[in-house]
Amino acid sequence: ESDSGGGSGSSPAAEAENDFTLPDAAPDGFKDGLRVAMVRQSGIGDYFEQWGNGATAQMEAAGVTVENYDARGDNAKQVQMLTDAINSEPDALIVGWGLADSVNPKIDEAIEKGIPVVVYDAAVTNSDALYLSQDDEAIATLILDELKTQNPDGGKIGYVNVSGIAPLDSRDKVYQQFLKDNPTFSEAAKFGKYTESVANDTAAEAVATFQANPDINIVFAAYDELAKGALIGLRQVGMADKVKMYGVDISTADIQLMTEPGSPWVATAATDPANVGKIVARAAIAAASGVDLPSKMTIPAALITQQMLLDNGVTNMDQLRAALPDLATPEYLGASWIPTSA
Amino acid sequence: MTDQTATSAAPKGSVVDFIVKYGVLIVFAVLLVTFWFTAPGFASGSSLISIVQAQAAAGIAALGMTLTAIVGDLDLSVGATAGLSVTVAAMTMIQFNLTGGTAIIFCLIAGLIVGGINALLIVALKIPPLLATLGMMFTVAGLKRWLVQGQTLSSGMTLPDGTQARGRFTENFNAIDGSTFLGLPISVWIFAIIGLAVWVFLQKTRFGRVHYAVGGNPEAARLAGARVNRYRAGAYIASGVLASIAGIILASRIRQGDISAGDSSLLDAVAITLIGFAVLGAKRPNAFGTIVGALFLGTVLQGLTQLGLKYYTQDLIKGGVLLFALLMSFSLRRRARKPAAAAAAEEPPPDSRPGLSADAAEGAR
Amino acid sequence: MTDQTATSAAPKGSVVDFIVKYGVLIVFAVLLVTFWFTAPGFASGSSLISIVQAQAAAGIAALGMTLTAIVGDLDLSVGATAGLSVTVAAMTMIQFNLTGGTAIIFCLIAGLIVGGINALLIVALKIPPLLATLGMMFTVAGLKRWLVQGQTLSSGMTLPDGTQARGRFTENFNAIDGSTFLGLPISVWIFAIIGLAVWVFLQKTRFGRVHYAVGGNPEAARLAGARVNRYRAGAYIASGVLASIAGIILASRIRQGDISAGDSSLLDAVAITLIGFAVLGAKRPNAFGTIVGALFLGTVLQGLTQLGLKYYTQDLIKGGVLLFALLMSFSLRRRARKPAAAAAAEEPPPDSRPGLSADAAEGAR
Amino acid sequence: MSTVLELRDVSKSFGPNRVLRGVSLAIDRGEVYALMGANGAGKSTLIKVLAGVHQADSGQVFIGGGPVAIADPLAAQRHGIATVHQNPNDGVVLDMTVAENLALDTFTDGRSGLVFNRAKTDRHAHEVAEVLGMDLSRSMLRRPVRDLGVSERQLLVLARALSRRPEILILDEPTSALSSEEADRLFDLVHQLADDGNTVLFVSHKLAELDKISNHLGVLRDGAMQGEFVKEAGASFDWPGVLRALFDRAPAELRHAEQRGGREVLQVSGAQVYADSQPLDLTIRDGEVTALLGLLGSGKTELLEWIFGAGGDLRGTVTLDGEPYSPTHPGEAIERGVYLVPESRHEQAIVPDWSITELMTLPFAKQFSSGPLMNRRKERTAAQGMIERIGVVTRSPDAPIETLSGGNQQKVVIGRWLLGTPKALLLDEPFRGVDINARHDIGESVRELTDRAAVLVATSDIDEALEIADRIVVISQGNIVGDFRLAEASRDAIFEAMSHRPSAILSDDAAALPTEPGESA
Ligand SMILES: Nc1ncnc2c1ncn2[C@@H]1O[C@H](COP(=O)(O)OP(=O)(O)OP(=O)(O)O)[C@@H](O)[C@H]1O
Ligand SMILES: Nc1ncnc2c1ncn2[C@@H]1O[C@H](COP(=O)(O)OP(=O)(O)OP(=O)(O)O)[C@@H](O)[C@H]1O
Ligand SMILES: [Mg+2]
Ligand SMILES: [Mg+2]
Repeated sequence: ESDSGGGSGSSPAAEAENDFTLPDAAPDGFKDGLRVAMVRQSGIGDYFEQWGNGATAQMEAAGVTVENYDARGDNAKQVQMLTDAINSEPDALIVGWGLADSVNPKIDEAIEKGIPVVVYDAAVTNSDALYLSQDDEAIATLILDELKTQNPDGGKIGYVNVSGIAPLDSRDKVYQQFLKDNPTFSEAAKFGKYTESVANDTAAEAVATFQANPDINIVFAAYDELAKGALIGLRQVGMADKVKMYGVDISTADIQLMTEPGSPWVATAATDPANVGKIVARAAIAAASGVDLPSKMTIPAALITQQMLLDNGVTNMDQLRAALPDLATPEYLGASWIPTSA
Repeated sequence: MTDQTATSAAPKGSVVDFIVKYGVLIVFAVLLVTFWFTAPGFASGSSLISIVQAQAAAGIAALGMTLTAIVGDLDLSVGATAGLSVTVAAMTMIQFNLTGGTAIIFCLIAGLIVGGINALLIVALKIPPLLATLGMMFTVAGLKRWLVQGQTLSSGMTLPDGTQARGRFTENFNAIDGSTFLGLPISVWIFAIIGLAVWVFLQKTRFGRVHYAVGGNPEAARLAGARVNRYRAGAYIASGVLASIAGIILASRIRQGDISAGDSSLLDAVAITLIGFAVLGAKRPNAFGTIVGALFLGTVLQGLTQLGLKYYTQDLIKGGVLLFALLMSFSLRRRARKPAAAAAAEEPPPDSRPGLSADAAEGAR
Repeated sequence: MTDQTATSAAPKGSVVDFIVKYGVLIVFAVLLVTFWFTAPGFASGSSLISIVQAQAAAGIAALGMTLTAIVGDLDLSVGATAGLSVTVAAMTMIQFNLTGGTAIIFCLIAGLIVGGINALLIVALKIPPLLATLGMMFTVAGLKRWLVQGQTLSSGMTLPDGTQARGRFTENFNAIDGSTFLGLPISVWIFAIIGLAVWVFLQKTRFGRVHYAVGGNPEAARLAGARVNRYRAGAYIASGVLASIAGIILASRIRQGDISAGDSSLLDAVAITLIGFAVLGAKRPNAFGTIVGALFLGTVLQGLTQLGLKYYTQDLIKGGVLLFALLMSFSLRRRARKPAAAAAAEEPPPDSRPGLSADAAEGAR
Repeated sequence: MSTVLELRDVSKSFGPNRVLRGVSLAIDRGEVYALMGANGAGKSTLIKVLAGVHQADSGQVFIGGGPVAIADPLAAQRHGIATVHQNPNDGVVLDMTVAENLALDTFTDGRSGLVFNRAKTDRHAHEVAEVLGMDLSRSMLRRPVRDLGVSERQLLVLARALSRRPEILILDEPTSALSSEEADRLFDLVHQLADDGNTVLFVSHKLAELDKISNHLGVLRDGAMQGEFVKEAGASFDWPGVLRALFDRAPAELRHAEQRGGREVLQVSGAQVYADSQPLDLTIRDGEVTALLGLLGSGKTELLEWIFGAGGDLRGTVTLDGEPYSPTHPGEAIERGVYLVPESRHEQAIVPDWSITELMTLPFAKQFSSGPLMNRRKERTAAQGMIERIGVVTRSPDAPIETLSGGNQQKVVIGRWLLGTPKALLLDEPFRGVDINARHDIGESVRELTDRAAVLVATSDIDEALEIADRIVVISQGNIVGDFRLAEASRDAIFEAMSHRPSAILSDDAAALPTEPGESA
């Protein structure tokens, strides 16, 4: 996933109630003409596009009107858009990503106005809002464990990450702990460039770094745009064959890169962004219909290996969902009265 | 001055002249009306206010850029400077746990310093303005990230030195963009006041006239007794300070550190300033045009968002509208023929600015 | 021509003149040597090659920008155009499952069209170059994302129409940045050839001579028989095509329809072109300077990365180096006498470019 | 009479170029001091030292007997010096309106108050304009100066300088762009100023007007004073003496034997210059020099630029050597052998920073290149040859054009056409700001050309016309009002024909200086 720069502030105290389910019967609040405003800080990369499409598709399938605000990584703009969204008095408000201190005042304002709020991946403080997130600690742990099992006798890691972006920072925490716990692994170099075009600009750095550290035999990239950059670098300096790369996130584009002949990208841990979008959308629909939601839920991630993709001949997300049922979770915050989208 | 010279472009009162002069404003009006009736939620005072509020930061930066564009060239460092002042505000309040007032002062000082360095590079060290401010853009952008090691400063976070950040953005600082006065957000008031000030300065004071003279022909201005360098330096310093004010507004909107803040302000400010060229057929940087440009851009964005268009469709339309406005105000001028003497003595001001190069182009076929 | 006139800035052979002329090159050399001995992995042919390879795209775009900067102004649409051509390449090969050759042709056509529209807006419709290309920048950037609904095109993905994209980037297309010829990546060869071609055109051919005349004083060029508009239009068209070539290289490097590709090329190209002003004390856009500028930036980036500096530190240093180079070549000129008329009747070329406005500044002191 | 302005041993060099070599001169109160000198003699430099534009390397300036340091233009103004520089464009801001340009000095003047709305600007503008008796319509006040002709620009600058009622007024070739009647108006004002006890330093190349305006004349040559001349009012200076001092040799014979024209080369018929003028026919032969004589605004430039394919459409037809000829672009004209030396050198002929060689070969780049590649050696030799042939004073063909003085720049601009194969050469005001000797050099090379090409010289100066032409065609208001052979051309007849049009911005009511100093401020 991404940039976004989520709130690194203290995340909600509440424990995740992932076993929560929606009522079987449609609540009275669920009627035609529901309006949901979706305000995303969003960021650079495919993840957000798929996430948004998933959410929009789910809501339209349920006959809900979506007001789409996309700040494209501009935090100030997101705050501005939240103001507009709240002014338009929707039946529910979705806040996707964002800086904690930036969005929280607006979330409180919305809740005061009686607009139920569903927050994705921004450290919300108001317990009346539902805080959904993919569990970044879990994701990092998942992929690092795989890294460890595939490289039993350790190795020199090229670490691709940038600081200042919440989800990436929390993955970084796990990674730093991993280094402490596993002395056989050492970090040879850290690089990564966050610009308008991450992949391409990171590539230039990757080349330089790999030339400076030819002994690197493992690469860990904290999100897929960074992984793409590292991949180009590996290819250019001709180290692709002697390095194993581990990433985070998945998309059709990523699948293609992983399944390319001789691709060093051997595994990635991810949630299906479209599916996550749908879950968030269902939560919003329920909230709009007056269902009382818990204040925190987390969405499980899955591990996807190159081997598994090749074995199942997976070439795109649809096939991946078929091959890896854990990715799609229609039951998660699902209910008979909420028509699901394809 | 702009409105005075505008008429010259074409025979007085001709339709062409009318369109040249009012083209942008007309498009603007048309857009407003269209959105008013088509875009859900647009037709409300609060929506119009938030247009202005959304543009306040970029607009203020653009006003500074206007001042520099008149006597020199576009100040490319405004975005970075705004971002720097967001970081400075965050460090002051979050890291050092000081008051909002102190933060504001530090931000202004930061802007003053950046502007001062720009002035030094351009006036004293004779570096071409565009180059100097580009260099400063990189430097300041780097500085702003370096100050916080690329981290997002937010209250409660663990600082590099291991301690925890105790402070947080103060209420009165957040009020800048958060609270209203007489129904208008304070940030809007700030934009309005600065806009008015710059307009009065440029259009109504003798300093403003000299400012334009310095831009139009430094040699002539100097021979007329103007302290050319002071005006040039002043413009860049003012631009730095205005950019830092834009940053203060952004900060009070974001309410925490944000390394990417301000990055998008540069292109917005450039677009706003350049659109301003076309307002009232001025064909040069001018305060009124810049203000209109800011609202124009804001309206387009707000309207299209509320029409539910994807961001990329918006970019497409934004560009189209921009080009259309330009066509209206520049392309129609050809039919307006200059008297031969003009052709014979055709020659641009020594310091001709981007927007003016059209005249030169016209001179030669 | 640039190298000829450079000497006029100062009495021949004076130290000042020497530094003015070779300042940037000296800094460049010093940096190279420093990195060679300090930066791990820098001291190798492959490392040097990859510097050039990394800069190939931005460098080619900058060469186009140089052509336009001479006769008009910086072409702000190059980044967007490069991005567009990445998208076009991806659509051709992945969505429509056509050959790499076809993709290249379509990319070039795309660049030709964008350049053509720029030329039309600027030459025929008389829109100031900076404004016109800014408008095109927004429009093309929007268009590029709109074409693919903001998604990265990659083989196997489900297209809007529900079908699956069967095609993939072809081997020969990937070879552009992927394979080498005589030990050098093909993209490097392309950069070298284009660089050489532009240099020969500007410095050695009579067309280049006229090109500079058109930039220096359009009216004088016209009265000397130059088809001014053809040269202006040609420059912007060439710039569009070169930008699309830059895009082709990016595409073959990324091997997907990365929508964000090219976005960051604009500022790089601007920086490269402007650094070029300072090379050999040309103080105007010139091919050799642009090429040096590209390698200069690439070296700084590569060296600092290999020294393990974080990217936010790099921006800081990049900016510093840029400013230093500028100081060396522009600030020392004061002691160097300017030619008579330059000081007497201060009048830079009608179409004076940003970089040249320093002269005007100097006229008035 | 007391000395007001005195220079002692003032020197100034630009790099290796010693422009002023210990110049000393003294000007008395109420005196108009005329300064003459060949192109490049250092007149403008001397003036720029007094105006605070340049600082002298050595020497002293005394004003009212006391030594003064003139650090910058402001200092000069504080000492009561007002300067009108040679290039009017140094004095105006093209993109500001006439009103604003007239009021420019008041803008920089603290006493004029902070607020400036249009009304106030106009008021100041009128006060300044009245000095020259200009009547300015609202629309004229609103026009950007960019739309004005050189002469109008010059008048604005003059008005500003005069309205200050300076104790010391310095004019650097103020009349080179003025019509005779505009010039006369200027002379009246200069005399008024002098009579009121002020001092004037007046630079010019025109003998006639110096006789009119001054009784005390100094000659500068190669940056050194070569002698001073005094005369009685009404009398005339000892010109042979002056000219000997000017160019340490006696000036070339002014008159020349009339030549009879040969083939008809260029035939213009039915060309209408202005909406309100009659279609005109004009035939130009080779073997003779034809002068097109007319005041500013008579339409000379329009006509020439149209023939050259560079101007508007005059809806007439032209034949060249009997063949139809209708260029749509100067490029076509040049290919056909029709060349134009444009009216304003700086804006229309010179490319900043270019070397003499590059500038000379520009129109014929093709003939100096093998294939697409420029042949540097070939063009350099050609330029060198031309420099010698027309006597350009320069250190090398690679010297930047701007390092030459006005006259020598003009030689380069004309000489470059001789590199081609001219059928018809059109020159628009070729002698503007060119000293007599350079004028002769140019005249000779132009006359030599007549055996190969037809030559048409547009000028607003009757003496220039008489000096260079064999045939004089008089144009006024876009109409041809006279066609004389040199032999039968009498000044009176020509003046009669040239019935001048009222200047674009001068009204007829007489000029008046403000009675109170600084009243206009
Ligand atoms: N700023 C300058 N830098 C270098 N050389 C200069 C400068 N200004 C003037 N010169 C040189 O000084 C000499 C005198 O120039 P100046 O303009 O004073 O001559 P002038 O007497 O005014 O000639 P003209 O009658 O053509 O105006 C010329 O050779 C000119 O090239
Ligand atoms: N009858 C007229 N109608 C319209 N414009 C006129 C008329 N007479 C003069 N002008 C204007 O006067 C100005 C001078 O014109 P032009 O330069 O052709 O005159 P000229 O004879 O070349 O004078 P010079 O070359 O001495 O400046 C031009 O702006 C021209 O349009
Ligand atoms: Mg002179
Ligand atoms: Mg004329």
